[in-house]
Amino acid sequence: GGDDSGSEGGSGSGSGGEAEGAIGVILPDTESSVRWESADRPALEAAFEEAGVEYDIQNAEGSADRMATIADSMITNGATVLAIVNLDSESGAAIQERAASSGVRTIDYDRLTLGGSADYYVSFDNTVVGELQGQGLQECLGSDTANIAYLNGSPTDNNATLFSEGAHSVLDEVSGYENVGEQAVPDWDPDEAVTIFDQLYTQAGGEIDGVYAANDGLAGAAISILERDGRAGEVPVTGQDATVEGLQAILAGDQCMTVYKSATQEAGALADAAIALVNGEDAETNGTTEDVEGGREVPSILLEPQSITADNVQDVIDDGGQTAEDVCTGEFASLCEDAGVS
Amino acid sequence: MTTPLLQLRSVNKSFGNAHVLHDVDFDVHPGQVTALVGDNGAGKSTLVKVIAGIYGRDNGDYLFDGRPVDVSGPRDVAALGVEVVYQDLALCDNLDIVQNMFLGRETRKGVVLDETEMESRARETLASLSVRTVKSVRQSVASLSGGQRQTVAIAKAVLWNSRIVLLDEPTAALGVAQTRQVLDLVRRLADRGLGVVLISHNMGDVLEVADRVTALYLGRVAADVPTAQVNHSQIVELITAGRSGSLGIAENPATATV
Amino acid sequence: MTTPLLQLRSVNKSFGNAHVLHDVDFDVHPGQVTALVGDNGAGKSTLVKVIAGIYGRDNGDYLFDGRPVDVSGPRDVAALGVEVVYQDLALCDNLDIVQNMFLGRETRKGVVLDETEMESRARETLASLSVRTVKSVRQSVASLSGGQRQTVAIAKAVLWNSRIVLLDEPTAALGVAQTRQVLDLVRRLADRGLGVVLISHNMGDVLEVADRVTALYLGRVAADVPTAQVNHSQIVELITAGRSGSLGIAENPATATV
Amino acid sequence: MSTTTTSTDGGATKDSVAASDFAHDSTSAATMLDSLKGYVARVRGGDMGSLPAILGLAVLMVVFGLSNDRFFSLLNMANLVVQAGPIVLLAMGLVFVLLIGQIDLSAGVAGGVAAAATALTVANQGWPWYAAVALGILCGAVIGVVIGALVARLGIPSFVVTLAFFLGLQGVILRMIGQGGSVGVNDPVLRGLTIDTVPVTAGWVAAALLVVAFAVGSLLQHRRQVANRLQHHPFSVVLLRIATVAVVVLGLTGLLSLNRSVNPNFPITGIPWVLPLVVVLLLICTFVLDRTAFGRHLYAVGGNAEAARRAGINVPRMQVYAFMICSALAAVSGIVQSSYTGGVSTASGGGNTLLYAVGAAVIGGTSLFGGKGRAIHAVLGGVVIATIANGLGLLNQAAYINFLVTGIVLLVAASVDAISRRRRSASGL
Amino acid sequence: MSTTTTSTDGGATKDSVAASDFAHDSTSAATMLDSLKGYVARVRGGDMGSLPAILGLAVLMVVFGLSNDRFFSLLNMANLVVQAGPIVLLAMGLVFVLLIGQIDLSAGVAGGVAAAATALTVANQGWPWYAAVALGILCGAVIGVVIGALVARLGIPSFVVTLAFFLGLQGVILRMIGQGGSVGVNDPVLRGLTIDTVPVTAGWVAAALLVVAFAVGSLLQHRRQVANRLQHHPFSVVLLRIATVAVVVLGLTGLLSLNRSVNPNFPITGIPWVLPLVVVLLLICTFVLDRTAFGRHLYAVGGNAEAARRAGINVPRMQVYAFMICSALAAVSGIVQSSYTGGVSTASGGGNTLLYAVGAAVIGGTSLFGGKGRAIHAVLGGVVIATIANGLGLLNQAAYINFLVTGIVLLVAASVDAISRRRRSASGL
Ligand SMILES: Nc1ncnc2c1ncn2[C@@H]1O[C@H](COP(=O)(O)OP(=O)(O)OP(=O)(O)O)[C@@H](O)[C@H]1O
Ligand SMILES: Nc1ncnc2c1ncn2[C@@H]1O[C@H](COP(=O)(O)OP(=O)(O)OP(=O)(O)O)[C@@H](O)[C@H]1O
Ligand SMILES: [Mg+2]
Ligand SMILES: [Mg+2]
Repeated sequence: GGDDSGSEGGSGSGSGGEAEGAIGVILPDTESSVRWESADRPALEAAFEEAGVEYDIQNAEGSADRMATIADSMITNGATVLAIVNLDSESGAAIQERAASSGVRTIDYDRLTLGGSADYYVSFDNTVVGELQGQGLQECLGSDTANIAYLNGSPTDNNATLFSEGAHSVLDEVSGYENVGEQAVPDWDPDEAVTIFDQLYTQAGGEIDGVYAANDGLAGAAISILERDGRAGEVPVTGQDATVEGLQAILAGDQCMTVYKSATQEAGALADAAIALVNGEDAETNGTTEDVEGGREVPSILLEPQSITADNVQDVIDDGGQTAEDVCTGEFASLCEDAGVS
Repeated sequence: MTTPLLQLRSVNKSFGNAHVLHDVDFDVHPGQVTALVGDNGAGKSTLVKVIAGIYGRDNGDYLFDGRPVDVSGPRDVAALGVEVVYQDLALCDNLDIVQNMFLGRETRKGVVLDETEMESRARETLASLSVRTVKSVRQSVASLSGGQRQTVAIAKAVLWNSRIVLLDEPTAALGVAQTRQVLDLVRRLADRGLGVVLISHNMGDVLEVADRVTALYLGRVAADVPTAQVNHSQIVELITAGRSGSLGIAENPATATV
Repeated sequence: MTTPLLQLRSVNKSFGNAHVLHDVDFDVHPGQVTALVGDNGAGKSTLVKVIAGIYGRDNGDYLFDGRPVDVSGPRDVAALGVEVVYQDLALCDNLDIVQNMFLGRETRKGVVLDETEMESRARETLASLSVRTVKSVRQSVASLSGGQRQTVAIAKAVLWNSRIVLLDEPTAALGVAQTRQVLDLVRRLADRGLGVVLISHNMGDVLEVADRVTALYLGRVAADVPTAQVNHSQIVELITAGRSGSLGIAENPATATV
Repeated sequence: MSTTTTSTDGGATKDSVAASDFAHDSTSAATMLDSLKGYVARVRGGDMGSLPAILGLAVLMVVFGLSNDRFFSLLNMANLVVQAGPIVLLAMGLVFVLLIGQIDLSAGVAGGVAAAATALTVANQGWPWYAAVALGILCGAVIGVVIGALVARLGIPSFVVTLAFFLGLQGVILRMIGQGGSVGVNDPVLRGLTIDTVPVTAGWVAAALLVVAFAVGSLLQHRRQVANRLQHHPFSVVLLRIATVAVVVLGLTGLLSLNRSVNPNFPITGIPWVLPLVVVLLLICTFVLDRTAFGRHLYAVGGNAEAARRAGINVPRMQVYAFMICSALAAVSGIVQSSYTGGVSTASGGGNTLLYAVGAAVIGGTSLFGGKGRAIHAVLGGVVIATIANGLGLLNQAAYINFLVTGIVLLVAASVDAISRRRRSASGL
Repeated sequence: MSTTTTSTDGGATKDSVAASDFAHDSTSAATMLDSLKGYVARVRGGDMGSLPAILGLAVLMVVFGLSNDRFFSLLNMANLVVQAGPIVLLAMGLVFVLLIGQIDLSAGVAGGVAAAATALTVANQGWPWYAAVALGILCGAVIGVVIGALVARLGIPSFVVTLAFFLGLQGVILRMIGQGGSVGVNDPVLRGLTIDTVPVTAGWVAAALLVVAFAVGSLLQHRRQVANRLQHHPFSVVLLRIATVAVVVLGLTGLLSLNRSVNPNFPITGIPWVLPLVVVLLLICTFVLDRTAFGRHLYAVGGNAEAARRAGINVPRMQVYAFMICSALAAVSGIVQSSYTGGVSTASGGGNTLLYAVGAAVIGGTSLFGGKGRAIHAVLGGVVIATIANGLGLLNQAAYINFLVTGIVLLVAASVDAISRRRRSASGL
């Protein structure tokens, strides 16, 4: 009942954007990984600027509530395509449901919303990330017997669970590997990780031969403890995100590997899909992903994460993930030279 | 003479190292005003708080109507019909005069507070105590003058049908007219058969309204005599030295050596 | 007669709707005890707090040694040499007696507090005020009796070389002996040339020690007379009715209609 | 020097002196102007009440309205109503605890636990929504009782007790829904709380009833006060109040009755269900705090616990009740939140949820030191906080700018009263 | 009824009455036994001081020691010392703010900002460590001054001001570290703070000096007190104190001088540098609070701000100083934390850091309502909190169990004093 569409005209005309509408992107937080603000945002902005579409990129700062608020705002603002990196599937699905009821099309970015209604899924495969980490650790360890400690990501982050599962799927297959301790680090906080690892190390009596750390921040914390006991470089540590610090630790030999997920690639893929949708076209996909909860196959654009060791640090720099200047500061300049990074 | 309404027997009370009350015996008789006198720090307020259930006693008996009772807090004592005006008043600064006066015993209609009733009764009681400068009974007590606060505390205690009223220096901050009203009130209460305990440093007031005087000296009862049998200077001597002629603590412990 | 040490001229003070002081003129003379009397809620404490810089005044002049001064807080007033004993005492319950007495003006050796000096001086001053039941000068003031707290507040104010001392009902909670000491002290201070203001509801005390009496009635000055020219009942009349014979407010505003 | 007598000017000041005689205790400011003057004087005296929050809110709205023209769109205003719901409810609960001078750091996660219990019993046990909600609220209440008992009986500072619960309950949620997991809220009634609306006619009826009830109540009260010569406001002020309430209630209803959808095929009209829920709880809380002995005793405990004890109030019991009410309202808040986000995750109620809610109560005018606070404070402060998030969400800025701006805006909203307070402190009060 | 006179038994009670005459003010408990009795009486009267924290710590240590045999290993005890460092320092700063009845929610992130400033200037600008540290501490102090000024001059509640800063400063850290996501701390001196140790001989010398200084100071003070007939402890108590300090200091030095490394090729001996840092700051803070007028005024402001104002203390200035000291110590804490973590991330100082630190101060015995607190409280409470994380870390349990156990252990540690308090409240005090 009541008044219908009559009142709508006023608020629709204000922003003077393109007739097709706009693209809204909601990034998840600033803690699980620094990439969202430091890599994805600029890459997306560049892609959208180039395509000349109106866009709006926001960060939910780790709060599902905030993400819903932002989604409402974007829909209010006239977004016609909404891409989200969900904080959990349920809240993601709720946002997509609300978007659908306003005629807004949605894309899952980086994380699949189980039970959701996204038109596309653009991502690196998180389980593959874990597998790469597992394989990397196995290579660095070399031997067939080793005590391994696990520093997982936040207990409240489903991706952390996926990473860990991927790594276990590789490392658990090696019969000589023993899991001597596994802890989740609340909020991916390196400050908490350092104490947690210190205690894992103490508990194991120092008999740890390899460390699975879910990202470079946690790896740095583990290396700090190893360094105290004169074992930095001797005990391989994994990582993820190819941060400056992570790359430097790899060059210095303290860290065994990291996983690089090119934000440029992923953001580019998202931009392509979103621009296609805004323009009322279909996006190009390279497969589907099963949504077990929603019982459907989601058209997907899947990208390959890359394992980075001292040998291919240059790849990250070539891709624009980091700059040589940032990585090769101060004492790392000579290491860069040795490794041929420029 | 009738049995005392309230009797304390050999009550002791210490705060940590400080032994404040020593084997105190204290009686409150119905229809009488008992003056409790003593030097600063003698333990008068502590005794009142022990009676009121604010402080637990270390040992000793507490008899009401001749029967031992078990009091473990102010609510038990209030239930016995004992009302107290504390020296430190104990008002809630964030509440107004009416709210303070009826605190803990609000008049209700069903579950709803009966503000009409409370406000009228508060206004009556205050008027009877010569309060003339209070702007409104809905004023917060934080904004009252020292004497006005004291009047509110007194008004709060006399609102109820009680059997004993303890007044700890009730007129200390009061003006001349208000003091007069309170002394008259004290007498009226006793004449109505209540047991009244009045603490005061003003010997004139004590001699005027009290039937008995109990003197505390360094936490001990120095004397418990009918007012008729003592004069001004004897009481002062009891207060400051613990003894006066045949009255008081036999040997003055304060001057005894260890 | 010498110029007054302190003069207030036409001072007004309101709290929100409540107009507490009306065009008050008030003088403090060196070497004299000025008694400030008035009913409960007349505005005596408010006047003291205005003088002390605790409350700002709405208008009116504040002259010290005949010169207008600009006071914006208690520190300015203390710097002029004015010490105050407040009715509400204003002690820090978490500090001990010595710490309270020297608060804001601690004795130091270099940057370090000179506890030795402070403790000895505190002990001397307290002993001179007949404090006999305090167990230790290192006791926290929270554990003191009403009278003991008041003595600490008084002791705090007389420790310093000041020119004016304002005492707001300093003896309200004191025992007989302690009251005597304070009254003597008040006289001694005036004899040393200080200006002393004494607020009290006890007319006996006022007549005994005061040189002048200033009576406040509902926030107005009803009279400012030498003690010699008034008797007990006249003062009481001034306090309760604002006028007495030829003295007082010409027409009693409280009974006038609008 | 001789006797001096001071006579004052007769006319102008006489009535105030006459009024100050207690026997003629002034029971009413005679006119609306007097009443206004009294209010201004009170404000200048530092008794600001809810004024800073209202002014802060107005400033915020103007700023956001100027920086984004969608801010005042119907859809966004409706969003704001829904978004403010959970924080308002949580803050309302906290008011009870703050009122008695305590703090409850665990209220947010207690709400998370309650929401998880509700969502899980609906999803897995197939309970009907009302039973599940009852269970959730019960969970909250029990948590509150335990906290209250620990604070009241053992005397552990509430900061420590509730910090322990803040951590422990996060463990409970993790256990309930598994690491990194989440539970969906799919029950139509529960979801509908935030995404469905009250039928437009029903909304109008309810709004009209509310206004009429308020008007009748106010007028009756005023008549009784006048009849018994009690303290009362002038009649004009009573009328003004009624008018204000009518304008706000009917205006909001009117706005929310227009179609606000951006999708022409899917009209949205009517009041979101969460609004009547908040209004009803606000009325109940206000009634309890203002009109019952229980509420009076809460204020007394917060103002002077020792005085309350001496007045025969069972202080420990009041503490237990306060924590119980707080956690129960937090449970409602958690359930509303889960309705809005469509699910409960392991992070629900954690993070800064609680700090924001306490901040809301304090901005509204509630004191952290006890004895001062009202349910409406939670509403005002909660709307301020929700407006910041809502408005910033429209501005499209980098995360660090959002953090910065949130902080600054919070400060500005809270310091609107700075000028009058500064005057007060300059005058040495 | 006739006159009754009450005479008391002469002997037993006489001396206490004599002592209660003020002229003979008792200046000393005569014997150690008296002193002990006095202490017991004080404790039973509810004045627990640091006792609950110490008992709680003992209980915790026993429980963890029993459940894991590595807990009491040399390496782990040394870990504990380092791990407790940052929280102890942060809590020590908070004590200053809590002491004046305020709270600083932003101290943790202020520490993060300071650590970021330090790390960035070392890494990018190539500043020497001392200049960078000075900059970091300056950052902290400036933040504190701004907060203090807002609280003191504008009168905004510190909860709201510091909540705003808590959010705003997170934006600042994000902006500062932005691109890299984290900054490594590679400077050998800064890193060495937590991973290097004082040479063993130097450690022994310092420990011995400390003990001697304490002994001489105590004895001199005692002599002065006796000479001036001031309040003092019995000589035996003074000796006992000196002995306790000597045992703790020398014992700890001795333990930390043994090789504790689990890596046979890399012996670790000596006191971690962070321990002397904490000890020095503890001594300075204790000195400031106990022995200077400034410290005395802080207590006064917290005990009764109005009384402090009337005594001529510049209350707003004290507030600014308190916040400044708090943030400066938070900066030191942040730098120590970054040394241990090996870097600063955008999450530094956020999350629950602050709640833990306030909890530490409160468990140690500091009051949230002002006027009561000591620097040593921060040390005791901080060690309690660090022990929980340390002990749990050895047990290697699932995340939800860690949360639960942390909450429960915190509660238990804080409620060790429950029994004596319960007695107190039963007796109606
Ligand atoms: N909580 C406490 N802790 C330690 N000592 C206390 C405590 N309360 C009171 N005292 C001491 O007990 C003694 C008696 O105090 P009380 O208040 O009963 O005195 P009083 O007779 O009422 O004195 P006044 O006339 O000054 O009011 C005093 O010496 C006081 O210092
Ligand atoms: N902060 C305030 N707000 C409102 N009214 C106040 C405030 N302070 C005092 N008053 C009012 O001002 C009047 C004078 O108070 P004041 O304390 O000066 O009285 P007084 O003369 O000292 O009385 P007493 O003898 O009882 O101490 C009283 O009516 C009181 O209610
Ligand atoms: Mg007393
Ligand atoms: Mg007064």
